[in-house]
Amino acid sequence: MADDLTTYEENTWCPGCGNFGIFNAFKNAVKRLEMEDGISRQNILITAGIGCHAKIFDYLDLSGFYSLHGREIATAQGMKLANPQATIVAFAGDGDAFGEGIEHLIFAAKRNADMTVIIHDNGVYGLTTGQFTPTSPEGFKGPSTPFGSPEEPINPLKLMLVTGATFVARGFSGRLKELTDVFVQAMKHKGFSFVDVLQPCVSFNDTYKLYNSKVELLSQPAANVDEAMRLTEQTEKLPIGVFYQAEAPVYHENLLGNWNPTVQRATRQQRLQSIKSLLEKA
Amino acid sequence: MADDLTTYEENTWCPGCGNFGIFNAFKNAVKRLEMEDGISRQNILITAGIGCHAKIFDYLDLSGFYSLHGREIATAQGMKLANPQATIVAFAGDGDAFGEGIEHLIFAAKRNADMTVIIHDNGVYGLTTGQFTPTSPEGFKGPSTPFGSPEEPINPLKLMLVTGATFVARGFSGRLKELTDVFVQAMKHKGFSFVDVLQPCVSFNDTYKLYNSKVELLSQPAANVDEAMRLTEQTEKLPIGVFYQAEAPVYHENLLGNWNPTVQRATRQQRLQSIKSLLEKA
Amino acid sequence: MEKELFTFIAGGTAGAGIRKAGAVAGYIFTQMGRRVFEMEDYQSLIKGGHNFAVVSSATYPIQSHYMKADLVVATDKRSYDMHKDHLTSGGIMVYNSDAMKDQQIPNGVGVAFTTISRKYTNSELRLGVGAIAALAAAIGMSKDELTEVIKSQYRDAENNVNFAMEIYDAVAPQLYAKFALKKSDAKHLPMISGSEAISMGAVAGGLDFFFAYPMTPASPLLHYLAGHAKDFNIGVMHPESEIAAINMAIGAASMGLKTMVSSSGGGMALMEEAFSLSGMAEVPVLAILGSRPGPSTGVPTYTEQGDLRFALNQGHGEFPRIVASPYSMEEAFYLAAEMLNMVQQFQTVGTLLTEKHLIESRMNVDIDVEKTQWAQPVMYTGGDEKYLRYKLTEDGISPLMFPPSEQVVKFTSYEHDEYGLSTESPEMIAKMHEKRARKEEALIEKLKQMHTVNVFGETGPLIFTYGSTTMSVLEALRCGNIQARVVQPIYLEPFPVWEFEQFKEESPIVVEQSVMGTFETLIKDKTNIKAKASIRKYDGRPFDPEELAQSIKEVL
Amino acid sequence: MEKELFTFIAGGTAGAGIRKAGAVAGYIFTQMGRRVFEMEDYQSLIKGGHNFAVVSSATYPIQSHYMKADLVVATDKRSYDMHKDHLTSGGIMVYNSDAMKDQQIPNGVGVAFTTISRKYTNSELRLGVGAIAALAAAIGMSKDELTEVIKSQYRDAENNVNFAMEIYDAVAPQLYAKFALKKSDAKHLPMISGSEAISMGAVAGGLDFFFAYPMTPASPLLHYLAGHAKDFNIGVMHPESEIAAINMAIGAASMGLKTMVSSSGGGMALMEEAFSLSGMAEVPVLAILGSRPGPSTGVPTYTEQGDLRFALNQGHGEFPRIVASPYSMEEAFYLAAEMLNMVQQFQTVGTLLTEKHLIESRMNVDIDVEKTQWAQPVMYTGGDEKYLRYKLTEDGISPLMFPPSEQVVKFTSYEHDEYGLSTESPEMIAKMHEKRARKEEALIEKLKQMHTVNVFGETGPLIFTYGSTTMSVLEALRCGNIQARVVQPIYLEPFPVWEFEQFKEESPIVVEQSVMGTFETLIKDKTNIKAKASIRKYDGRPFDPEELAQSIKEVL
Ligand SMILES: Cc1ncc(C[n+]2csc(CCOP(=O)(O)OP(=O)(O)O)c2C)c(N)n1
Ligand SMILES: Cc1ncc(C[n+]2csc(CCOP(=O)(O)OP(=O)(O)O)c2C)c(N)n1
Ligand code: SF4
Ligand code: SF4
Ligand SMILES: [Mg+2]
Ligand SMILES: [Mg+2]
Repeated sequence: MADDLTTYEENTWCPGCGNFGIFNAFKNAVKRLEMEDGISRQNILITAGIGCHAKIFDYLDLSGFYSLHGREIATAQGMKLANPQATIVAFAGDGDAFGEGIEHLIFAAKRNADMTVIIHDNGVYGLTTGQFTPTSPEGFKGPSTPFGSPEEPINPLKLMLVTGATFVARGFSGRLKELTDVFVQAMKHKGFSFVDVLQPCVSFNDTYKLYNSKVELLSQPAANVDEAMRLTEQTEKLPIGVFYQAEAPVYHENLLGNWNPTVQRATRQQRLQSIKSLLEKA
Repeated sequence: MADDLTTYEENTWCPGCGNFGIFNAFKNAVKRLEMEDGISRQNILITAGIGCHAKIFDYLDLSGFYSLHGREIATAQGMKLANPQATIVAFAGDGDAFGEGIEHLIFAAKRNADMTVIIHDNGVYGLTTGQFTPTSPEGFKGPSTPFGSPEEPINPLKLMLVTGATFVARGFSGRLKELTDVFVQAMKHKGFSFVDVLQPCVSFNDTYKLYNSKVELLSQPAANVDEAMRLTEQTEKLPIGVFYQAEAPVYHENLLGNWNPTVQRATRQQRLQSIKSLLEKA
Repeated sequence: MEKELFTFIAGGTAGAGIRKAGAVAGYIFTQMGRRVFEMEDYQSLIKGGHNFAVVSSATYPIQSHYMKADLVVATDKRSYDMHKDHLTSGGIMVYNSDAMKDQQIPNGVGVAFTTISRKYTNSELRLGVGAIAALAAAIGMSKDELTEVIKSQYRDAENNVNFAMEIYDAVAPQLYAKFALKKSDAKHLPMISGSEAISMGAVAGGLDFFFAYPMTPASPLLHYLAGHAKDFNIGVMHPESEIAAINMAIGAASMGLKTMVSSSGGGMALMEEAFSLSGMAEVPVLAILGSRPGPSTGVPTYTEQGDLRFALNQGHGEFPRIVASPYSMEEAFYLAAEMLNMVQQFQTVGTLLTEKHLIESRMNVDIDVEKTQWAQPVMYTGGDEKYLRYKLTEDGISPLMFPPSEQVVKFTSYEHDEYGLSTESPEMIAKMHEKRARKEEALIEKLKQMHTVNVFGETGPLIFTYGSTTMSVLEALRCGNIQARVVQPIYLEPFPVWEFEQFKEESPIVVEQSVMGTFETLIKDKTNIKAKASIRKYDGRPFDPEELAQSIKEVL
Repeated sequence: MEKELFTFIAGGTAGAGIRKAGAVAGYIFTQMGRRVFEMEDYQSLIKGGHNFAVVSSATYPIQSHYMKADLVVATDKRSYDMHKDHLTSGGIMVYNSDAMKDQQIPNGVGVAFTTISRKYTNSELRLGVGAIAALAAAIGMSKDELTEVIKSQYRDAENNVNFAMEIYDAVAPQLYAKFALKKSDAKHLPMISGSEAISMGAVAGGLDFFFAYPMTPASPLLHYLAGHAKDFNIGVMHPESEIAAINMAIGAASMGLKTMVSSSGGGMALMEEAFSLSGMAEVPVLAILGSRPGPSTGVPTYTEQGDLRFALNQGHGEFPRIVASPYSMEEAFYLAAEMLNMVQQFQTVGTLLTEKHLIESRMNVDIDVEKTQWAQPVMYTGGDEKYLRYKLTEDGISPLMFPPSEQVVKFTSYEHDEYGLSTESPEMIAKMHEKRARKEEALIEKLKQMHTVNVFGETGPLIFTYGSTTMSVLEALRCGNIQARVVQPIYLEPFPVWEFEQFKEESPIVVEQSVMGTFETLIKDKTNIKAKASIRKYDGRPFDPEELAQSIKEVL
């Protein structure tokens, strides 16, 4: 694993953790984007919440911001607005993005913020030792719900489809090639890309068997949102791949037009001039 | 308007504001629940966010908690858990419940918390002088978006349908009788009831004409979620009434069974006894 | 005799154009070479209720409105009731005779505001214009002069001019030229609000992007900057919540933008987790805290200084924080730029603490834009084998580099090594703690070189105050003819103790808008100087200079 | 000679059962009539890395672990490297010979932990049992005694017993009865963690419902209370966020439940807006703040006292706040109940500030449950024509009534009149401010009657400290044979200045786990007592008593 996209930080994921698959697929995706699409790694900026998933920030030798639990998608939007030329990826946990910080996820989708969110969806708060999350099944026993979770899980893909995400996909950490493909497409997509990665947590929610037996690659995205919604309801088989993709105006262009705040900053003299003329009128 | 459900607080809604319709319909609903269903007004507890909508808290002579901007649905859930016998109603603004505090709305729906949320959906932050909200149309001009809102609005009913609300309805503040009916049904429903009330804001978003011409009463709720979803997509006509209703286990029973924390509190001696026996084992 | 000090109050319902009338009155006085202070009192409602604007002016640099008015124009009954005791001796009350039939008003001039306005569309909205017409008559302006003012200050000029002329004619017989105001040849200074001052100052200092969620009384910053985003070439975003705003601001700052947020207490409270993030990640951000009476939702549209403790201690954990509070619109302008530079220099969070009274009041300012600071962080200029975001340096400040960049730049909320990777090593944890503590020392050294405390006056008893209450105190001293020294710390955290050495044998009077005396406690805690008397106001209203002068005299 | 003080360290990867081994070792020592202090050092990861448990015991009431061990069992190479310098003279290192082939270990006893464990399923998980077996042999327990312990303390007893016997046999030749420990006939005291102490104390005091979102090191409270919700007949909820938790807790409290929340700095920061709400609405709520090294995400699984300023000043606006910090597990138990009562009495927010070191360490406690306070707010007993939630009373405390009720009860975040309806009236705003300020005065009067400061020792130099650092100091004094007086304020806000009068001519040594010396600053600010020396540790690790004794001697 010691390649030039990997830092010197000791990797402390549990042996067998699904996060390794996400890590490897993501590195592959970065290399493919460099080779095939001329997107340099300097231009790929990452952010992460707090949790097992978020350790990927320390392992990837890419620039960015190790944010707060639940806030990585807000951080990411700030980064994007600062310099729309950058490709921004937020790594998020299911606790992180569907619990603590779900408002940022919903609003990033609603705005069609041009960024990619990768959910390490292990159905559990891994790093805080196994409590239930918004995607844990009802009845899930964790240390905060020893008698079983009293809540139904959410369907993240559906949530994203109704709130306006323009790229909605599911991956499985155990299917490296397919996951790499999805990451590449997500990062190339202009608009809000959402990838829900099924990620077994060997310590608290080992879903390898389940997913290995159920996961099935979609042949193509759904033709429209309704069809995509129906795909998300399947439980016999679990489709992976791109469920839905659409083109739509992106937020930073709606807000800023073509102006790039980093590159096209006003000089001090321009600022003083405009203030002077406003003061003259006041 | 000076009746026994109205306090002595001076009413400061703008003349013609849609909030009056909600206020009157709600008072009617309370009276009907008292007469027809034996639900006493002492048992109806209210809470509200912060905004024009929330002033209803000061005007209604009912017990409860004037909460924080965006937190009324969390407050409400705490109240319900404290004493499941109470009927809890949260009055919320669209800025309030779809913006600042959307996570609480989503989780209350997901949990099927047994309470009613009434959204005073005026498509604007009224009390802070007219900024765009999550339901304002793209292009909406307010003081924070003088060049037009750069975001698509959300569809609140859809959001509720995918997150698990078991009673989803829309009302119009200009249709008193229908609104009263919806409120009565919502408060009688066991589970999470969501009522999105179209509410013209005469000062910042006067939608009277629009709604008066488009609003149409649904003859009956949709047979299932899919059908209800389609109803929410209509724009030629704006259906009002109950879109969807279903029975499902409610949160406080999932969590607490039949135990009522207020009524069935453990005595001091029982507590000390259980601690003693735990200490003996430690 | 020509009047030096003149106060005009316009009162009416929200929606009657009263706030606008206050601004136009200010314009009129400014045109006469006078200096103006205008305070707006409005309620948390959109239409109805009772609004009023108090506009005091003089030929000297006046620093407060006065609650005793020479001329009150009460466009409704409520305004009359509210202000009938607010007349100076010789003061005149212009009242709406439609609303107060059959009442005998001493010193009153009745006008049928309602009847006359009804002749026009949007009649309600015009009452403020009527107030201006009455003012014009009272100070002896000609109808032509009034027409000019209305044309330059209002839309729908034709109807407004006609309406104004009717009012003018109605009041003139009793009111014309009752007051002769002293004029001056001083240059006409621009009249701006505190929110405009802070906004412009921040832009002058280098602000690139502003993120804010509306909350009274901080919203005017959002509205002003959003309205002028294109003039200034900055970005302005109103996101889903305060938490989003501050995290976006910090995200954007990590890319090299100079960012700012603003809110009032409740919204700022939601930002605390991210303030601590700014401290750890060493990403600069400036927050403007506009206070209103608290705790909690409190009284949204009024003023208070109850957030001091809160402002000084935001965010968990230990890291350098910078808090400063301006006393006037001019100081607010320069301080906003300076604070933007400070947070950039020390790569941490800074809070500019101010009050509704400063943010929403308006006064003339004499500003030299060239004198503003320009925010310039210490940038990495190469030399290391590998760029180290958190390089351990002598003063704790690690040079910045912003992505996208050739080298990797890692910002983080975790404790970290120099490169920015998480660490649990006891040695590294201690080193990074010390690094941030060294920044605090460097910050104090820097503040020692700066102007951190204002001292007004050279002799007389000592008064400590801060924020916009300083203006009230200064005006009180003037109108009460009191000689005193007024000490106002601009910087409150780190607290400039060194500047207080000179006062350590004295017992000051402490004036603040607080019930528990938080500022007095701060002074005592930090300097061990004990107040001999406390003057506190906590009813949501700013001090009136005459009343304050009285209170000061009582404790002298 | 029988040993008085004995320290055992078990080290290995996370997931090897090391934390459990610490607890079982504690059980063994307790059964010998000894008193135990156990500290767990673990990283922010789930498997792998390096965990260790330090278990010190003695026949006196020991108050800290010691970092120099008599017996180290290093189940992997990393543990060996970490602890090889942590042996007392005469100390023995039991190491995993599979992991350290061909190495010469002085004072070492090699065991093929890995090879032997491989014979069993879940071999990794058993290493902790192996550490216990080695301990048993070293202190001369028989195989039968060991078997009994394992049967009573572990599941899967059969395999664990077999495994333990193999290890016992392997080490016995070199290790058997190397240490003879002093025993006592003292009654066997229960051994509990700080989180258990706080949880039980709160339940004893009347806790009805607990709302919390997990965050290290506060999560153990959530886990313990959720696990025992049915035993205690309380409600426990883990909602979507800390903001939800606190607002639900306040909502439930407005219905009359005694509620509590807990978090660490970052999560607590998110609750600030609601703390201020508690202050305004006068709805009681107790918050447990478990500190870890900050700022921001910091170092999640380690300890620090960097949140003091933050804890003392939470929430915007002015209202009474109560903050207290216990020094030991026993005090934590009683204080949790007392604080629950305090917040109920004064209808405001209280914070019990503590550290990872207290929350997650374990020690024996001698608790009399009958001595706990029972939370009892002042209830409305009738007499008014209409119930007034915010009745203006002499001490500012308005009797409570909870809905559903015959009369209307209105709680609110806005400034309000006595009934609870919003007000903008200057008179009412001032009155309500004064009412809340009077509660602060009443609170101070109450604290003056209470035991708010611990003073340990009667002569010798003066040491100020607080929180669990007090235990480190007390143990340091004992092991260093130092006579000193140790002063520990239990209540930190309002600060019990009156108790410090007696020390005002002295210059204490201040000991704390902080880089900037926040506690020292607090002491100076509040009492004007200046430290003559500061001992600070801020590497995430608690003090070692021997090192601390050394540091104290150096500055005496
Ligand atoms: C504000 C805040 N609350 C709580 C925490 C504690 N915390 C750290 S990680 C985590 C859960 C992470 O779960 P998830 O996002 O699913 O990530 P995973 O560990 O499963 O990858 C929590 C609650 C925190 N760091 N910050
Ligand atoms: C934490 C916080 N942020 C901001 C505010 C300011 N604020 C008060 S009301 C309001 C908007 C209300 O809009 P909405 O919920 O739609 O209610 P409406 O006034 O339209 O009825 C805002 C932003 C606040 N009170 N608290
Ligand atoms: S706890 Fe689960 S998610 Fe975390 S590293 Fe281990 S296997 Fe992976
Ligand atoms: S501003 Fe709009 S919502 Fe508010 S009271 Fe007026 S009309 Fe109603
Ligand atoms: Mg997870
Ligand atoms: Mg609204």
